[in-house]
Amino acid sequence: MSRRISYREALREGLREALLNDPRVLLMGEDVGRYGGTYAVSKGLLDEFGPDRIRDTPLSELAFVGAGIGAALGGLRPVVEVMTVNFSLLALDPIVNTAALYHHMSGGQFSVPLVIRMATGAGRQVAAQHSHSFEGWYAHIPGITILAPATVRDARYMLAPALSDPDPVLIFEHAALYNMEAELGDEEPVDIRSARLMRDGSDVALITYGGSLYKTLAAAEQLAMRGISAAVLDLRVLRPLDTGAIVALTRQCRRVVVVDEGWRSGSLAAEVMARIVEHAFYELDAPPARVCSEEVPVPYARHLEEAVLPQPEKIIAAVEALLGVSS
Amino acid sequence: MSRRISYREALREGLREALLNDPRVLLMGEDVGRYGGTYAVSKGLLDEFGPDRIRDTPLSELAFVGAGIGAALGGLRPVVEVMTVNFSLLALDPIVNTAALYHHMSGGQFSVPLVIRMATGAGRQVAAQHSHSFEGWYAHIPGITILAPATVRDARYMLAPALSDPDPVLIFEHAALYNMEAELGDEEPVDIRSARLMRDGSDVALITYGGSLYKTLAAAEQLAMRGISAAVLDLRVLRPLDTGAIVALTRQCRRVVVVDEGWRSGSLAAEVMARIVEHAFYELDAPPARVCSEEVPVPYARHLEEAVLPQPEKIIAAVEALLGVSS
Amino acid sequence: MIAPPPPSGPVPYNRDFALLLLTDMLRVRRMEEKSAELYGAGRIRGFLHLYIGEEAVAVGALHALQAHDNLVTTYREHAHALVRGMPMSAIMAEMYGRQEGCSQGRGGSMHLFDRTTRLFGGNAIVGAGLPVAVGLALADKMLRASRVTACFFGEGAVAEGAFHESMNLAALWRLPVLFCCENNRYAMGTALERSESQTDLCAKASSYGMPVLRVDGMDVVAVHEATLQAQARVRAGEGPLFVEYQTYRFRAHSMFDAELYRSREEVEQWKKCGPIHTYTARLKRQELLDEEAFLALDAQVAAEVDSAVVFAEAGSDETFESMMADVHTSGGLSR
Amino acid sequence: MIAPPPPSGPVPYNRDFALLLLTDMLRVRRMEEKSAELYGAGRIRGFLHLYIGEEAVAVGALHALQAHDNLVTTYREHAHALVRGMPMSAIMAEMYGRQEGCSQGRGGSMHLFDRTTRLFGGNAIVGAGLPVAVGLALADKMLRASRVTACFFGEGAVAEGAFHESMNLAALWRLPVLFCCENNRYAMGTALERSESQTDLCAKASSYGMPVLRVDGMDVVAVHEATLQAQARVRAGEGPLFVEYQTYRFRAHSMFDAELYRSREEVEQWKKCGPIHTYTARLKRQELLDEEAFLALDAQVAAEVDSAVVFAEAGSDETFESMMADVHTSGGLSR
Ligand SMILES: Cc1ncc(C[n+]2csc(CCOP(=O)(O)OP(=O)(O)O)c2C)c(N)n1
Ligand SMILES: Cc1ncc(C[n+]2csc(CCOP(=O)(O)OP(=O)(O)O)c2C)c(N)n1
Ligand SMILES: [Mg+2]
Ligand SMILES: [Mg+2]
Repeated sequence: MSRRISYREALREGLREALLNDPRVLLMGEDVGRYGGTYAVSKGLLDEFGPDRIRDTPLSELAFVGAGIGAALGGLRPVVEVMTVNFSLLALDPIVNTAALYHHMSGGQFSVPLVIRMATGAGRQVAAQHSHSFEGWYAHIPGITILAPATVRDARYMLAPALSDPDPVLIFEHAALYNMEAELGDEEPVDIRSARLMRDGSDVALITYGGSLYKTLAAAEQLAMRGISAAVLDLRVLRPLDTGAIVALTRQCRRVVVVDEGWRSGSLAAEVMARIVEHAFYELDAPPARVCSEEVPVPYARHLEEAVLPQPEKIIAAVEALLGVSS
Repeated sequence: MSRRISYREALREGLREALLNDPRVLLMGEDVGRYGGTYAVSKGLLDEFGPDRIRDTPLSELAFVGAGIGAALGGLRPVVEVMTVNFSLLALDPIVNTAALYHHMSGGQFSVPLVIRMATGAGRQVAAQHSHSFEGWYAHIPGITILAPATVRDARYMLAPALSDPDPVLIFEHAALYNMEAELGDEEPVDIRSARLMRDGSDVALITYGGSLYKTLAAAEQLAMRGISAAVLDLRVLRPLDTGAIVALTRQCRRVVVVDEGWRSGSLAAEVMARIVEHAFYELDAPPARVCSEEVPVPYARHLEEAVLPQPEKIIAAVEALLGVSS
Repeated sequence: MIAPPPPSGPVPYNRDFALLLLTDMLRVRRMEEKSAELYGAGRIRGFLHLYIGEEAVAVGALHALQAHDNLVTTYREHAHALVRGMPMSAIMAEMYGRQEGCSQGRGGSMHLFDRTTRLFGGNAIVGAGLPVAVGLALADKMLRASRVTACFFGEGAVAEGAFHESMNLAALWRLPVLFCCENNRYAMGTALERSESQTDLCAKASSYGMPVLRVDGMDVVAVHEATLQAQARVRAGEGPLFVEYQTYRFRAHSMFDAELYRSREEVEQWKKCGPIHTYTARLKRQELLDEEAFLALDAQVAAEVDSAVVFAEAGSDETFESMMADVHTSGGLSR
Repeated sequence: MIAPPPPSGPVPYNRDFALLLLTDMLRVRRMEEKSAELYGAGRIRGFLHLYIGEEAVAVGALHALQAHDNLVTTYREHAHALVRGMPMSAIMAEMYGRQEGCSQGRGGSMHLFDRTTRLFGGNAIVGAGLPVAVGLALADKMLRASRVTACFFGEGAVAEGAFHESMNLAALWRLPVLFCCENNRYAMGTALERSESQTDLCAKASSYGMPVLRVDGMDVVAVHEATLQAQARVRAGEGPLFVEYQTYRFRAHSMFDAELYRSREEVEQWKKCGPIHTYTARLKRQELLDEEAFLALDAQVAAEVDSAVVFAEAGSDETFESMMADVHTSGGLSR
């Protein structure tokens, strides 16, 4: 039975289902309990599952992420919420130097079935220290899986496969999407290994993920009105990247624009472009292009924040430049 | 007067010069003083400059890097040594969320003239937690300059311009280079804005930096014996990247291999490839290629460590694949 | 934790200074009440953390410092900036995102910076100001400046590794840092007893071998006296000192907070010792103030708030080019 | 800090257990002496951190634990692995980088792991084991396992934020963690008094509201007794406990250390209370051992070391493919 729910509710339902299905699952992080979750994702869960399983932590990002690793090693299935990606820098050591390396470095003896969720992205005028988009940066690290749910469906169903993964999985929820609503059909399990084609097209491939998906779809819509057929691929999984889907769509459209909220230099977009030229160089009709965030701390002022982030107009301009048409 | 000195001695001379020339300069970090520096770079400096200016710190990476920021704001010119890049993850928050943002976020009121040095890289069998190469990863962050001295000359002379920079500069010293010796001429000030052509050539451009430079030069040497003329560009400055030099050499050789000790996905090599296709797509005779580290925690065993890092043979193989020749 | 009895002791100041403290508390209060209103109207956006209820801390403490001292604070810093001497108009314009704002509109409510008054931000990462304060004090010590660095942070920050490392460094090197802990009992929705195994923060701080002071943060006189004493010791070279100001925020953590974690009664209880009305009553009792004078003062403050809003409304937008050229001090783009 | 008087108290154990302690200390000592030799010969590479001088700590403490307890330790962990029950051959093969090593040769000296004995590494980032230990204990508490998690770390780690956050979390949640601080007075070349404003580590630990114990780490009996008592309290549900073992390393920090930071005399002074010879003397005094028995024991240990070396020498190399396929548990490449 189809119903309309928000991205936030979808996440909550996913959590609730996990908590109901597996007594080893617990949610821990700053203000997940009594406060109801910074983005109200966990609202109500404390009442239902109690303070042991909906566990408020002190402001100790390094220790509670590290404790998540230990808890996973010890037989639990922790979901650790780091309030936002901005604060996750404090927990980078346990993520990169412990969680990601553990299985391999122990000669395969141990696994760390840990899920870490965090909000990411800009667009709400919360300024430089609260507007980072580091999910693409995290995708550099072997040993972890990086998910970027952009749809209500992925918000609802990505947690289950993440929890079934014997190794660490990081889930990045774009903060601008929590209020977004969408129609959700009956249970539709999703995988965490493939990208998803959100719109087919033939003239240009638009490859994106996370909060930029809707800007990209809006651009595709406007391009269609100008007679340009743009396909839109939602990467969904930033590590491992679905190279097959990227290359196939490149072959189909022969022109590509990658849209990525990360800063341009060293962006995930660069990696996508590198894979495109590695695998489909001779099938390109034009160099792959990218629309990223400007390389500047994200400013508070609204007009400036809008100007530094990817926007439909910039995507359209990039496509037009690629096709050699002008608006 | 030319003389032969090691990379380590060159670094020490640079530090000593800075300490002598400017009373505001101090060196602080773990074991820089009494121990003589983990890599013996600061050996002898404590006796000459005393414990205030050669300042041993507790194991508190976050706080002493953050204190470096404050000291810079307060009028000193601190050189903070983070023993290795591996431990710098504990100090990522002050680097990324404070140092890099400070000037911009304060509306241009404050600057942070801070230099952070650290050892980086693998190749000494110190296993997964001690073998990271994150300098390319750091190059994603606006507001900081990233240097990777690969030559004795750069080791000797990069510190002065770094200290003159009003904003944060990170210097990555490759741990495998400390013992390397080279002839050093009279004072040759270096800039920290441009790449340097280490070897000219016409058939293929090899673009690299840091510890991979010598492997790349060795590969170029062997390629020359097979009649292939390879140019070698040492990037030196990872942020801002010298796009001009990259593009010019690409135009000259029409084929490029990027060599980078970072893990392949999301490597700096990907960014270099992206810039190449953005600026010189139509001048390429073949897709740009890369030789990076395998995407795996760096293993201890010698044969495996060698197998996961870039090596001359892999570079040669990549060039041959690009040129369609076989060895 | 129940609220303390309302502060009621004598006010040991001359009329001018006594009223200065009241005026500054009122300025903070009225500015923030207006900010909340403007937030509702969509003129101010992003995060807005109000200091309402805690005014005695910033006002009493900052008036104990000297003009050349350093100040490092958090995202809940409107009061610190204002009392330190930043024009209200520059704060308001900043919250409007105008280039006439103290940080050119790039920072907003959480990132007030002021070179003139040595206000080093406005830091939105909990605990991140502490190491910076340690470094500022290190510079002063090495450069032989007789400056104190006052570093404000909430009790929630005490759980962070940054607190621990910074306290140790400051104590180990005997640096002139005044650690000012604003203990308002909650970090967002997390009560102190749910975040610290040891809720006696002074006991915690003592474990670094540092002198400590605990003071009623609802009493501007107590705050001022304690801070005067504290800064004198730090300035005299005794090394760092930790002050716990026990206070309470009357409003939500930020504009997004549903306040599920505390009861209305608890808030009401604390409001009884609200720093402004209790201090006003004391001044009246001592005949340093009458109702008429109070109203005149309040009107004067209201006028200041109004003109700050007018200033902010009339402000201009920074251009994209100007902003992009300022990532590095030397100008030029960063990439 | 001067060395304590050499331990000389009575050994309150039966002959078997008394000799077991001696044997294990000897096994650690001889294995490490051989390792240093093999390092010189280039058979072992990378970092090698010897435990020589500190044997009483691991031996006394680990024999106080139960087989199903968890163990988390550092890069200086050969002793912990061996005493915990890992075959010497698996340790030696690991240091050789052989796939017969406990971690398949991927980790080397700093990364000994053993699922069977619940040894969760071998962590080379100072302080990084502490939060992991907290998490293991959280799992045990929630899953109602009556397990203790023993977490070893050096006194240098106390300065790290990770220590602070972990101590607080463990105490706040009353988790069954035994924090085992090996205070050997130096973190590389940094003496405790140059890294902590408060050098009384027990006082520091107390500030988290946690019980503490300080023990002479050169005395295997004292270590064992204290740890027995400590683990019983933790197991009984009293929450975490902090033990400071005061000890000393006789060798350099690692094979790269020129030891500029301490005097030869200081080292010699400490060697007088060396855990093995003082314990041997006590055993002889109590007639639990004579010189002949000691020599026989030592020969037996030497034979074990020799056969571990033979095993390691005869070991094989993991293939590149096998290694690459094991980044994720489920196999497949990571990219
Ligand atoms: C490192 C970090 N973690 C989490 C947050 C989100 N956050 C912002 S304010 C806050 C509560 C801080 O409480 P406290 O230190 O007591 O200061 P108060 O807000 O009460 O003044 C939290 C959790 C943050 N900004 N930084
Ligand atoms: C976070 C971090 N910083 C620095 C290092 C380098 N390092 C390795 S061991 C060590 C000293 C640690 O001393 P202590 O904790 O006392 O343990 P000990 O070596 O004395 O057993 C240092 C600084 C590291 N491995 N990790
Ligand atoms: Mg608080
Ligand atoms: Mg030590």
